[in-house]
Amino acid sequence: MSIASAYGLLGAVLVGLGLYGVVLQAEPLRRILAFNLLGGGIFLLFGVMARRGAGAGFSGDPVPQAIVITGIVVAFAATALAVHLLLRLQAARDEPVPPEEPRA
Amino acid sequence: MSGAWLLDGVLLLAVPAIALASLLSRRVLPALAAFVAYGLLLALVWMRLGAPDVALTEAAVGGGVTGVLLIGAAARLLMPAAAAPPGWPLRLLTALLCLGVTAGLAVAVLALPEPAPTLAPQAAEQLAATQLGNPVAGVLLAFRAIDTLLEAVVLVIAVIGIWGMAPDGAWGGRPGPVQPRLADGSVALLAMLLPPVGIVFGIYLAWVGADAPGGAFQGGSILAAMWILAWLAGLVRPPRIDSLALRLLVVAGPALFMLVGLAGFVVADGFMAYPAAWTKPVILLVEAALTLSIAVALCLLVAGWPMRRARA
Amino acid sequence: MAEFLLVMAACVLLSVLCGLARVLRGPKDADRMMAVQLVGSGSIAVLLLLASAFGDAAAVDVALCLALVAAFASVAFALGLRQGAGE
Amino acid sequence: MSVMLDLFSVLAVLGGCFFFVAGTLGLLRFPDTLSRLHALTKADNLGLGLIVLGLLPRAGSVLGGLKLVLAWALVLLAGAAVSQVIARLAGREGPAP
Repeated sequence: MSIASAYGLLGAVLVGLGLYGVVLQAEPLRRILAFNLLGGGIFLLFGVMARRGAGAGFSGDPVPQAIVITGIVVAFAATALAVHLLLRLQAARDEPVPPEEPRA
Repeated sequence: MSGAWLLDGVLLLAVPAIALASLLSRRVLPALAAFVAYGLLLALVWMRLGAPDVALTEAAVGGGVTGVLLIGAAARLLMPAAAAPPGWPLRLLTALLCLGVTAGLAVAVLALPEPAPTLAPQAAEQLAATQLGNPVAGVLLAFRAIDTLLEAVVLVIAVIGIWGMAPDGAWGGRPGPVQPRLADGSVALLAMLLPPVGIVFGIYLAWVGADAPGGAFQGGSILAAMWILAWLAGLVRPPRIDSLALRLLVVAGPALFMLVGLAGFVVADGFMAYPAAWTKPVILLVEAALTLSIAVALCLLVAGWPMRRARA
Repeated sequence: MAEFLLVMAACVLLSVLCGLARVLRGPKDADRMMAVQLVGSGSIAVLLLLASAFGDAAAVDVALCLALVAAFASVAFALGLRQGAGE
Repeated sequence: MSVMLDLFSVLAVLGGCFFFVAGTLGLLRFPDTLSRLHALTKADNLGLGLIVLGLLPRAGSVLGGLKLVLAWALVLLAGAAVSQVIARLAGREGPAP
């Protein structure tokens, strides 16, 4: 088995672990965390494809590597949105009465 | 190379173990500690896969900035009293499902075609035309520039989405909670000493990105981390979100990228095509603007929505 | 020589990872922070050893990046603990 | 000359590795938080420091060597600041068990 395949299996395991957390974790923040663990596994699978495509003097196929870089940043944007929604929900629960409208 | 195999073996066992630790820990803080360590180890894995560009991104964004975002949220969220964990039939069923997914992926990984399909030769062939030395930068800013553009736009949209959560009266105010200025000597000192080094390093990464591992995302996220550090220590305040300069900074990168792309219709072969003689300067200009916009957007994504009523 | 450096890298990584048991056992949050701190400096050591073994200059940049990020995360952790775990 | 330098590298890296292992053992075996902190700082400062020292002759260029030293300096700086915080936290969380 090549190194790339071994890391591919690692990616598969991480996806399974992350999925378990996303489905079963009770707290939303823990779920977001598990979603990020899952994402790490999926990115790793891309990395394996890139590694297997090494050639032409490059240590890996640059196309999947570039896709993973954008993927990591987009995953962060989604995580940030989810986390702030969670915080906003809590703030909304804390003040059930909507704040008064500012007089124009 | 038995030494390399030894290292790989340790990594292959350690990463799932730490993911498991993060999932199973009872409290959220240990889970987050494990998550940050997971990000650091994944950076090592990416190095072993021959992808230093991704390793830099994973370390800075995946481990660092995401970890800090989650830690900040955990500190502010009141965790509800632990609900009863789901019963064992449900847990067993989920475990089987996840095992099935893992098994399916594992089979797919082992059955990948040989020789592997690759775009590396094409990238190598065309790289000379971009005058860049780093193939990943070539893909990000030339061959698949449209992906990078859309990705930069996603960041802008996420910022707008988070700002949109502002309560009615707070629109236009400063985003995020007020960070008390640290009285604590050592951390405040670190927050003052680290950013100068980090800013130089972030700009260095963005600058060498054309020819060596690095680039706009990596440099931008290090710059963002340094601002967030100063913010957490109470040394700087975010600007009001109705500040025109801030808004221009957020959109500068994607806007310039789009303009360059549209200019391609006139001076080159089509959308996102660069004129041959100007390829590298144009790419560097776009990359500089993107670095700045990405850094500002990441800071705003961590800071959050304006909470306090804005003073007119 | 490269082989020796790689074996040393594996040793450092293995030892640091054993330290991670502290993340689970605690008992205090301070202990957990220490374990993460140790993983940070251990990973940096591994990257520097890899860089030297393979003559790969990029690994040194990644190590510097990790050094900054680990410091950043530790500070955030400390401040988060002060705010959150206090009550 | 090159043999001497290689020998120096081997010894320093071995020493660094030893301090990492010792630091981990301390982190796992020492009875209370503050003495564990003591063990950790040895691994951070001495372990990484010796490894950097050992790799310096192999750095190739002055800039490469400076980067190695910078990585160590960053870890030292962060370690010093964070250790203070950890110690204070440990104190606040109550006396050692």
